[in-house]
Amino acid sequence: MHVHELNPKKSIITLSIFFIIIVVGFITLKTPWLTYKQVPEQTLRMISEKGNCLYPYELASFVAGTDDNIMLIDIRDKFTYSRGHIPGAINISAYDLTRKEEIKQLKEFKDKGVSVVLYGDNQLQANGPWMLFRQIGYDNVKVLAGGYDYYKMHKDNLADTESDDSYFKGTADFDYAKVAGSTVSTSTTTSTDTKKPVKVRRKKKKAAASGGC
Amino acid sequence: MGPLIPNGILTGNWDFVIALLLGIAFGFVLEASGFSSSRNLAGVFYGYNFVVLRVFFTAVIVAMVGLLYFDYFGWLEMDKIFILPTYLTPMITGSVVMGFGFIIGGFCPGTSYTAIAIGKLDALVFTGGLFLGIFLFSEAFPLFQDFYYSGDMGSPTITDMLGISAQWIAFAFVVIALAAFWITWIIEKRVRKNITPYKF
Amino acid sequence: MNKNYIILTALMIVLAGGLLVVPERQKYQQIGPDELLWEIIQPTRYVSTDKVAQLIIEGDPSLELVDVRPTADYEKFSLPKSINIPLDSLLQESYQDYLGIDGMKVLFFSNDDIKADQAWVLAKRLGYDNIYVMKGGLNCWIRTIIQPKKPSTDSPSTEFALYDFRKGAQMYFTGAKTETSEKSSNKKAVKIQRKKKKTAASGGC
Amino acid sequence: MKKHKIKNYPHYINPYFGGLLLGILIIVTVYITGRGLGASGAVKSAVVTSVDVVSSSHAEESAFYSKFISDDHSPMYNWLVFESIGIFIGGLLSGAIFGRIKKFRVEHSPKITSKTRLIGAAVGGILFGFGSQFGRGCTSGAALSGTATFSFGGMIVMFGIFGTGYAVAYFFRKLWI
Repeated sequence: MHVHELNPKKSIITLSIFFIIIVVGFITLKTPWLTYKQVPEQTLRMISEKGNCLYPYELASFVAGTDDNIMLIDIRDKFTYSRGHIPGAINISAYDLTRKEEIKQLKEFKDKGVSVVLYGDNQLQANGPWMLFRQIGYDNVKVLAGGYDYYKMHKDNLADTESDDSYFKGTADFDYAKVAGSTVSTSTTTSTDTKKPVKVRRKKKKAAASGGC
Repeated sequence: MGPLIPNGILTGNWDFVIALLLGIAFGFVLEASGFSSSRNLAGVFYGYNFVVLRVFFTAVIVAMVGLLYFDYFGWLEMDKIFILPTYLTPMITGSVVMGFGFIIGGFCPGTSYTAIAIGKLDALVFTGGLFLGIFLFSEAFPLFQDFYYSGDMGSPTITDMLGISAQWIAFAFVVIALAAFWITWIIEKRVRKNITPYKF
Repeated sequence: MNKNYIILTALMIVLAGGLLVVPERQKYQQIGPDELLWEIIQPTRYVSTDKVAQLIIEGDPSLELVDVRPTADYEKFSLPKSINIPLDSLLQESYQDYLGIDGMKVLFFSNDDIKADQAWVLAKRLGYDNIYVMKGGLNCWIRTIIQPKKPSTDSPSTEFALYDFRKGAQMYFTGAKTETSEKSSNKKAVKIQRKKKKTAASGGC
Repeated sequence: MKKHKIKNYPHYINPYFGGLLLGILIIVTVYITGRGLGASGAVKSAVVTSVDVVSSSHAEESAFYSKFISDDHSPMYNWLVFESIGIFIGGLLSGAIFGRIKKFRVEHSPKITSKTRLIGAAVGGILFGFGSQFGRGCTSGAALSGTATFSFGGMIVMFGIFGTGYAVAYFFRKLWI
């Protein structure tokens, strides 16, 4: 009869080493001090909700210094900020947004129920930082529609901009199909072009054949 | 971080050196555990030697648990590793044929290589048979080409198919395997009383 | 029986059981918030419409245009050879295959650049590389490529070179010889365009 | 444990120790290469190479061989081939350390002759080779590594092989006990 060594001493040692490696894994597991509070699906839902933007006409009372529920943060760099900014806004350059002090400050605002509004030159510039803050759980962070550029143009008549809609983003300014396919002869070809299921490269699943066993 | 080669951390020429080293380790473990003896291997089906079951299932549960921990710690990206594709009907057929091959031949490919290394002629014949079997399959391939590709289900994991999380699957495997170890220990003791010891 | 076997059994059960009790970690979290902010700050992800037009005309095989607008809009009009991944289904499993292909540059675009940028931030968080945003989106595309504006006579010659390129691109994409008809049919849109032009730094949107 | 070290009895390592090492080896393999271990693939490469050498045109026409033939390198220049050479060397090493390498011999149950055993081995080998192609791998590639990486197919192959083994064990008992 073939006999195996019966005392599993080495097994105990090996499994213990294995165990220790896993414990070490737990110890060295770094939990970043900033963590996402939203899963991507939540973020996706969030960005299509209303109330993510602060509209320029809502700024009027803030600029006048009568609105304590809003805090404006200018995320442009110091130099640009110094050349002109919305009165009352504080400057935190985008590079520094996730510094500990800034996050602490943000948390204070959040606890006090103050909305923090980020703005850059345009809405696009503040879009990324705004999404980041929403993802790490600061629901009080908003973005200024139109950005500083729009504000600068309308700073004297902010209240009147309520009826203006040019700062709304995400809308089509043209009827693309009409504009782009202006000549009748080509419009048919372009439209069929786009409708055709486009052949695209997909990630190739690893070929199983080569593997075998 | 890992897997190293698919993630491009290790590249190119090291592939085959690594393959050789991993193969050596694999062969060493197989031989040292007693897989180079067909009577040891077949013993699992007759209850006199459960070495196959023990080694096999210990390896499976350790690997499963370890891989999940590695994934958890972020050391290994589980979605980047190769998952064996599933072709349901050909795989069931193939595994039944392999089951017959195992009990008649007493080896499986990996173990037969190690058995050749220590001078077993039956292992050599078995490997010859393997060669012939694959050759016959390849020659007759057009006959069952359709069958070969039938039942294609992509590369599903057990989680995909059963809807149980990988952690629970690993846990279930561990519990079942450990229970099996204790039960087979009792069986083995009983069976061995009625069997004449064999030399090799 | 050796009592070591009991220890082994217990150890293995503890290990496997540990998997069940460890707090769940966010599987999605591929790059941390710090890193994500760093990526967000970089303006390198923005590609101008002129560059996009050039790449399309050259037939760059590594360019993958992704329209993140709703499917209905996509069916009406989109850039040639683009694929449609509506923003709200960006995370669906079936679309993941289109992102993160080795050697492919994925370019998001929408009506303007906000939605595309949002898609970019999400994709970036999931760890995809080689992803870009078309600056100005289709609005800018129409303004610069489909309806390029002739620079004033005192503009530097580079402006004229750009204009010539855009005229050529326009012909490539529409086959149009003249643009008078377009202008008249879209007066309102063109007006808005002017207003924005004032603030924009130069030729781009 | 001393009492088990009776002369002429082979000295094997504890099976759980072997299993542990094997499990860790699978983790290391997956960690490095992103895929598990394998064995039968090497024989397949050998078959393809042989056919290619004997009749190149035949190999290129075949729907099966042509999958594995490429112009820039031989089918033997394959990960699994090197791994299988490694398995052989590993077996040699272990055999040398534990003193199991002896002259060529046939191991068989006392109730059967060497010839019966060899026929059994050949038939088993053919069946195994045949089945491993349908199963997309053998015990090490599909059943062991496949199951360890949570592949559904791997689990099917594992249950298939062992289930069949137990189901038909009774009919082949003469071969083994």
